Amino acid sequence: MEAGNLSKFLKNGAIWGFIVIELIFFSVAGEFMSLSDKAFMDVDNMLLLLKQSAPIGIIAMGMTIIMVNGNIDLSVGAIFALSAVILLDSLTWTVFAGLGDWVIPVSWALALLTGVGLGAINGFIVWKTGVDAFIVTLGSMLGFRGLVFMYNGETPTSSLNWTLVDFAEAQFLGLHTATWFLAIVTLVMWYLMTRTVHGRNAYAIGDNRDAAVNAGIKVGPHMLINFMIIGFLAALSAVVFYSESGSVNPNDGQLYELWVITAVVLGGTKLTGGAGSIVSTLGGVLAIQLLRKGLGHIGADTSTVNLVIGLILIAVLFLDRQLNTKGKEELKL
Amino acid sequence: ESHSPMRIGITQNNVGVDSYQTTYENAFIAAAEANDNVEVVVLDAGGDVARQIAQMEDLIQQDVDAIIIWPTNGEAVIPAVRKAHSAEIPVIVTNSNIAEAGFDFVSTFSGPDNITQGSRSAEIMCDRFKALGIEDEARVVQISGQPGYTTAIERQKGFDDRLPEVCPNVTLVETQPGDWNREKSQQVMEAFLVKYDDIDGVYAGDDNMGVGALNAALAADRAEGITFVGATNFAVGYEAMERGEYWGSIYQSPVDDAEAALQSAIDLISGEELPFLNYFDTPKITQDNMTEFTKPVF
Amino acid sequence: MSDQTPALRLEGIVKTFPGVRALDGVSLSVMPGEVHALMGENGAGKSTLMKVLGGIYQPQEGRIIVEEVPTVMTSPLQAKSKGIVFIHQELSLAEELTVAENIYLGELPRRSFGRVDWEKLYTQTDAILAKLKVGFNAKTIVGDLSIANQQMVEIARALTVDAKAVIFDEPTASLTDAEKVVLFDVISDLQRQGVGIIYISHRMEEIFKITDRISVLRDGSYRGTLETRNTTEEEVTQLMIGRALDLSRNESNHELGDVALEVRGLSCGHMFKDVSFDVRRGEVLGFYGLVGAGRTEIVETLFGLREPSGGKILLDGEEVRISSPADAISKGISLVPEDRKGQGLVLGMNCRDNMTLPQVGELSSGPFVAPGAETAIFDKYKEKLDIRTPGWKQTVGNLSGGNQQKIVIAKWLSMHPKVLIVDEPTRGIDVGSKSEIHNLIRDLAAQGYAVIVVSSEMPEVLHVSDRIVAMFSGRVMRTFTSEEVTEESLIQAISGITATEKVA
Amino acid sequence: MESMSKAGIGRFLARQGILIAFAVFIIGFTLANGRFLSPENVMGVVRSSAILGVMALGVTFVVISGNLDLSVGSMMSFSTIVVLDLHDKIGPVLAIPAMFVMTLCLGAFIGFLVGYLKLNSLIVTLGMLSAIHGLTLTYSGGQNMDIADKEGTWFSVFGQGSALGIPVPILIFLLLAALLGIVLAKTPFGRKVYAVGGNGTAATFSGIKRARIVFLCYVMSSFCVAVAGLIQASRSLGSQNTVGQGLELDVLAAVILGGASLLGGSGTIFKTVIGVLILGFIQNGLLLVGLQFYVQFVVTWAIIILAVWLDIAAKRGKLLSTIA
Ligand SMILES: Nc1ncnc2c1ncn2[C@@H]1O[C@H](COP(=O)(O)OP(=O)(O)OP(=O)(O)O)[C@@H](O)[C@H]1O
Ligand SMILES: Nc1ncnc2c1ncn2[C@@H]1O[C@H](COP(=O)(O)OP(=O)(O)OP(=O)(O)O)[C@@H](O)[C@H]1O
Ligand SMILES: O[C@@H]1[C@@H](O)[C@H](O)OC[C@H]1O
Ligand SMILES: [Mg+2]
Ligand SMILES: [Mg+2]
Repeated sequence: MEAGNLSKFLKNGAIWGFIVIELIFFSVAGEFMSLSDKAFMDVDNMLLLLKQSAPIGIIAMGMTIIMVNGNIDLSVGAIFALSAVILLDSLTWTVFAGLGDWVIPVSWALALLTGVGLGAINGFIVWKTGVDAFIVTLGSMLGFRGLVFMYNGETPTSSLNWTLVDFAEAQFLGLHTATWFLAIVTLVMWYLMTRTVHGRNAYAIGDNRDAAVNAGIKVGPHMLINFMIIGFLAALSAVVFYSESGSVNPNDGQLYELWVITAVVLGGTKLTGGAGSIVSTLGGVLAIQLLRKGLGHIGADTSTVNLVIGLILIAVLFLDRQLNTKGKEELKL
Repeated sequence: ESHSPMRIGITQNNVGVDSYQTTYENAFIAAAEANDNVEVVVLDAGGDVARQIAQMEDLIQQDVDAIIIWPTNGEAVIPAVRKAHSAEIPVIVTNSNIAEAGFDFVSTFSGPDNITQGSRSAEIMCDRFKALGIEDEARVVQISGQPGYTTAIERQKGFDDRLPEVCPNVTLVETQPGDWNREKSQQVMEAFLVKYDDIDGVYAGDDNMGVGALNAALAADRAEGITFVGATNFAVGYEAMERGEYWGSIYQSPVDDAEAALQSAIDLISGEELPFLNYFDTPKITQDNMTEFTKPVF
Repeated sequence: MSDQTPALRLEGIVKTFPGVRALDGVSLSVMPGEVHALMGENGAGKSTLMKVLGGIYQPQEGRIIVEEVPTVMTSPLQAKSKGIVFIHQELSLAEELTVAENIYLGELPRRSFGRVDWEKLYTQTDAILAKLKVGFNAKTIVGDLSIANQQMVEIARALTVDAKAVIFDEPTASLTDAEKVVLFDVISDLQRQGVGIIYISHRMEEIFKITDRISVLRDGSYRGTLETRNTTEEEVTQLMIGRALDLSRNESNHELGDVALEVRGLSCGHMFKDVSFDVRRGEVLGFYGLVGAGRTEIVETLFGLREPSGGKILLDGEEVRISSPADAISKGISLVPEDRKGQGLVLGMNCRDNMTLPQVGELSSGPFVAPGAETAIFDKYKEKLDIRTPGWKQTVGNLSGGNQQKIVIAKWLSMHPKVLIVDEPTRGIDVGSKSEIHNLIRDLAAQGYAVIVVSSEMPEVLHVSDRIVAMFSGRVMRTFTSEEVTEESLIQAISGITATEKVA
Repeated sequence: MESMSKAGIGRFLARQGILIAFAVFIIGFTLANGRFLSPENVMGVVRSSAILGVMALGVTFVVISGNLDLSVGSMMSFSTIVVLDLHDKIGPVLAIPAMFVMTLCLGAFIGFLVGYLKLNSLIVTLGMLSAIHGLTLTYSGGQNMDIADKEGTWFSVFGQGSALGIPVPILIFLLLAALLGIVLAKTPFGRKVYAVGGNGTAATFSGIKRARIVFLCYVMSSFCVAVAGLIQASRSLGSQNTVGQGLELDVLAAVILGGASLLGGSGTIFKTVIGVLILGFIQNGLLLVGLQFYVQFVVTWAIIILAVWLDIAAKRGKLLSTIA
C-alpha cells in the first residue's frame, strides 16, 4: 500500500519536480542575466506568480473535468471574452443605474450566467447531436467569437470601475484577490472530482463510456453539466480578470484554449479521458506561468521565448514519461 | 534615485505579428546597446492583455526606472499603469495610445497618430481619383487590420470619416478585415473581384495587406484600373510603388518609433519635462514623391 | 415449477442488423430460482437476445414481460430498475477506477450534496468481495487486476442489488477452476433467494452441473428447451449444430521432428524465473497453471514483447534475440494473444483486413495490396473455422465474441509459422468450433509445426497436448508427457505442492 | 417495397451525408449570389484552398494514425520563408530541395518524438508550433521575405502558373490527393496506418512497427507542408513570418469535417478533399454574400456543426444522438 502511494506520488510528481527545476534555474540564471537586483524567488514575486496564474488556472480546472469526462472544449477563450463583454457592459446599463455599487454583484452574476449559458449550448449540442465535442467547440470557438464582435463591433468594451479595481487588486492574508479565487476554485473542483458522485461518474464516463452506459449512468446530462461548469469557470476567470482591467478587446482570450489544454495535459490528464487530477493541473498551470515569468526575468527575446517554451513543453513530457515507465518489465508496445 | 545605468523595461504588443513590430524590437535593443548608460528588458505580450498586465507587474516588481508600454488594449492596461504610477515608476506609452482615463498615470505618449494616418490615406486616394477624373463615380473597397487592434480601428475610423469630406461622391462599398496578413487579404480581394465588376480603389490598413490585394488583382488582370493605397509603408509596398502598381501609403518608421520611445524614457529619468503627446510625423508617400524617402528596411 | 409465474418472459423477439437477422422470433421464459442455460453456436444470437433484455438494443418485434407485466426496456438504467442485472460477455469496466467504484458503477451510495458515501461503499464492497473469496480489495485499481480478476469484479455486480433476474454471458470464459467454484456458489446463493438466472456458456460440463433447463438458439431462432436432468450433451449439441459431434482426438501417428524452439533458464524480472523447455516440430506443448503463474509473460517474451532479464532462446538450435513482434514473425513465430479485443483485433476494421494484417506486406503485388489474395485467405478460413459473418466487409466489432476469436486464430494460422503459440485459444468458442480448432492444432502439428498451447482449461490442455508444462508462480514445476499426466498430478503441480515436496 | 426503398435511401444517405451537406451549401450560396458558381470563382476558391488542402492531406495520415498535428501552420511559415530566402541566395533549383530537406527534418523530429519516444502528440506539436515560430523569427530576423526579381523568376510557376487551363496549385493539389489517396487506400503502408490508429496494441501484436508508421506519417505531413509552402511562396513571391499562423485549426477542421475521427483509425483522402472544399466554399460564399466578418463567424459555426451532424445522423439513421 505504502509503496503504491510513493510510486503514485512519483508518477504525479513529475510536474512538481519540473517546477522545482524551473525555480532553481531561473534563480541562478537571474543572478547573472536579470537586470533586477531582486531575487527571482522573492516572496512578492512568487505571490505575483500565483495571481498571474489565475486567468488560465481557473479555466484549466474546468478543462480537467471536461477532459477526464472524455471531451474537450476549444471555445473557452471565446466564452471568456463574451462573459467579459457582458460584465463590463452591464455595469453601465441604465436599468441598473439606481443600484450604485450594488450593480457589481449583479453584473458578476450576469457574466457568470452568460458563461453557464454558453457552456450549456455546447453541452446540449454535444449531447443531442452526438457530434464530437472537438468539432462542436471548434465551431463555437468561432461562433461565440462572432457574438463578441456582434455585440460591440471591433471596439473594446470598457467600464473602469475603481471600486472594482481596488477590490481586485486587494491582498488578503498576503494573497491577491485573483489568487483567492484560484485557490477556492481548485479546492472546490478537487472536492467535486474526488468526493462526489458526479465527479466519479465523470471519470467512469471518460474511462469507458460503454461501461458507464451499461451501468445506467446518464452520460448526456453529465456532459451537459460539465460543459456548464467549464462555461461558469471561463466566465469566473473573466470576472476576476476584468474586474481589475476594466476593458475587453473582442480578440481577448484567443489561444487560451491551447494554453489551458497544455497545462492540463502537462499535469498528466489523459486526452482520451478517464484519468487526471486537479492538483496536477495546478502544477501544469504554475509550470507554464513560471516559464513565461522566468524567461521574462532573464530577458529572453521573442524568438527565443517561442523556441524555448516549445522545446521545454516537449522536455517536460519526456521527463514525465521517463518517470512513469515501469522499467524493463513493461510490455514493449 | 539615480542608478547608473538606467534600467528601462518595455512590454510590446505582439512582436511576432509582423516585421514592423520585430523591427521595432530590434531597433529598440540596438538603440539601448548603443547607449552605455542604459540597460533594457524587452518583453512581448503576444497580443494577450493578461500577459501584458503580468509583465507590467513583473517590471514594477523588478523596480525598473521607467516602463514603456505598447498597449494591447488602451483601456485594460490603465489599472496596471496606475500601479506603476503608485510605485513612482514613470510610464511611457508607445505606438498606440491608452485611453484618456489613464492619462493621469502616464508621463508621455510617443508614436504615430493613427487616426490622422487614416485620414491621410483617404486624402491620397481622393487626390488620385481627382487626377484620374473619377472622383464622382469611384467605388472603393477597404481591407482593415486585425479586428480589435487599436491601430486597425483608428486607421479605419480616420479613413471612413475623412473620405466623404474630401470626396463626397466616392462610394465605400465594403470593408472586410485582412488581419494584417497578406494571404488573408489576397483571399478577401479575390472575393471582392468576383463580387464587384467595378472597383476603382482599395484602401488597406497596412502595405502587407495592400500588396496581398494587389496580387489578387494582378492575377485577375484587373490591377490596371485600381488605385491601391495602404499605410505603414513596408518594403514590399515601396517596391510595388516603384513598379507603378501601387499608388501610395503612409511613411512610418519603426526605427523612429522605437528610438523616440527610448529617448522619451531616458529624458524622463533624467528629469526632463516632455510634452504629453509626442506624435512623430508620418507623411504621405505616393509614386509622385517616393524618391524623397528611402526604401523601408522592413 | 410450471404453476409459478415466470420471473421473466421473452416473446417473439426479432432483432436485425444491416445484413443480419440476429434474432428471428425468439421466446424464452425464466422461473424464479431457476438457472436457465442459453446455448447456441457462435453468432447464434445469445448475446443479442440478452442485450435486448438488458435494454441495450431495442427489438423490432416482440415483448418482454417481467413478472407478468409487459415492459419496454428502453435503456440499461431502466432494465436495472426492473431488477435485471447483466454481467457482460466482454468486460465492461472503467479501468482507472477502484474495484468498489466499478462494482457500484452508476449507483454509488450517496450522502448529502451528492457526495459519495465512501465508508458505505467500501464496507459493502468488502462484504461482497469476502463472499467471492478474491485476493484483492475494494480500493484496488481495476486496471491493475488480471483479466480473471476483472471478470470477478464484473460478477460481483450481480450481488449489489435486489435482482429479479441475473444474466451471466459467458462468465467463466476467462476464469480458472478455483474462481469457477466461487462463481457457482454465488449462483446457487442467488438461486436460493429466488432470483431467476440466465446462464450463457459453451462449456457443457458447467451447463450440466449448475443449470435446470437449457434453451437452444440456432441462427437466430429458438430451437427448444430441454430439462437438464433429462437430456444429454449429445442431444443438446444435436439441437445446437444440427449434427452429432465427433470428440475423439485426432491421433495421427506422426514422427516428432527436431527441436524447433528451445528455452533455457529464461527469466523476466519477477514475472518468471529460470524457465526451460523445448518444443519439437510436430509436437503440441501445453502450458497449464493458475492465473498469474506467468504463462502469458513467457509467450510474450518469446514473441519479442518483453525483454528477458536472463536465459536464452534457441530457434532450430541457434541462439536468437527476439526484439519485437515483427522480428518474431520474421523468425517464424506467431502468437494468438489472450486478449482478443485489446491485442488481437482492430475492432473498427473489417474481417478480412484484420485477418491478413500481419502479412499485408507480403501479400502485396508490387506496391499495392492484393485484395484478391486477401479475400482468398479470408474465404478459406471462414470455411475452415466456420466463421459466421455476412461477408468480409463486416466490421469485426460487429461480430459475435466467438467469431471474433476465430478471426484472431485464423489471422495467425494463415501465416504458417514455424512455431505457433496460442494463448487461451478457445475462449468463448462454441463446442463445435472448439473441437474443430483442437483438430486444427493437432493437424498443424502433424504437418510439422511446433505448437505451444497456453490454456486455463484442464480438459483442453489434456486433450491437445503431447506434453504439458505445469507452472506455479513464475516457475516451471514439472513437465508431463501425455502418458504420465493425470488430473490430480497436474493440479498438484500448479498449486506448488510439488515444489514443497521437492524442497523437503 | 416501401421499406426497401426507404432503407436504400437511408444507406445512400449514410454514405453520402457529407456530400449532401456540401451540395446544400452550394445551392444556398448560389441562390444568394449568382456569381458563386461562376467558373472563375470556383477556380479561384479551389486554387486558394489548395494550400490548405495540401496540408490537410498530410494531416489526414497523422489523424488516421491516431495523432494530432498542430505544427503544420507554423511549419508552413517556416518553409515559405526559407525557400524565399534561399531563392535569391542559391537560386530556385537548389532552394527548393534545400527547403524540402529542412522541412522534412522538422517532420522527422516530430515523428521521432511521437513515434519512437511515444510522447503525446498534442503537446509535442503544440510545442513545435511555438518552437518553429521562434526558429522562423530567428531565421528571418522577423522580416518579411521577398524575392528581389519577381518578374524574372520561373519560380512563380507553382503558385501562379497554369497548365491545360488549370492553375498549377490545383493540379498539384489534385495530383497529390490522388497519389496519397492511393497510398492510403491501396498500399500496405496505408493499411498499417489504419491499424495503428484503430488499435495500436493490436497492430504491434501483428508485427507492425508502430513507431515507424507514426514517424512516417509525420514525415509525410511535413512533406505536404513543404509543398504547401512552395505554392504559397510562389503565389506571392514574398511572405510574412506569420503566413501559416492559425492554419493548423483550419486544416484540422477540414480533416474532421471530412469525417476522420480524432480517435484515429478512420477517414479517407477523398473525404478530406471534400472537407477542404466545404471550408473553402463557405469562406468564399460568405464573403460574396458580404456579411460582416463576425456574422460570417457565426454562420460558419452553424455550418460546421450542421455538416458533421448531418453526416453522422445519416450514418446512424437518426437525427438525435443515442447518448442517454
Ligand atoms: N452491432 C451489430 N451489428 C451487426 N451485426 C451484429 C451486431 N451485433 C451482433 N451482430 C450479429 O448478430 C449475430 C448474433 O450475435 P451474438 O453476439 O448475439 O452471438 P452469440 O450467440 O452471443 O455468439 P457468441 O457465442 O460468439 O458470443 C452475429 O451474426 C453477429 O455478427
Ligand atoms: N499475485 C497476483 N495478484 C494479482 N495479480 C497478479 C498476481 N500475479 C500476477 N498478477 C497479474 O495477473 C496477470 C496475469 O498473469 P499472467 O499473465 O502471468 O498469468 P497467466 O499464467 O498467463 O494466467 P492467465 O493469462 O490465464 O490470467 C498479470 O497481468 C499479472 O500482472
Ligand atoms: O502596420 C502596422 C503597424 O503600423 C502597427 O503599428 O502595428 C501593426 C502593423 O501591421
Ligand atoms: Mg455472445
Ligand atoms: Mg494468460
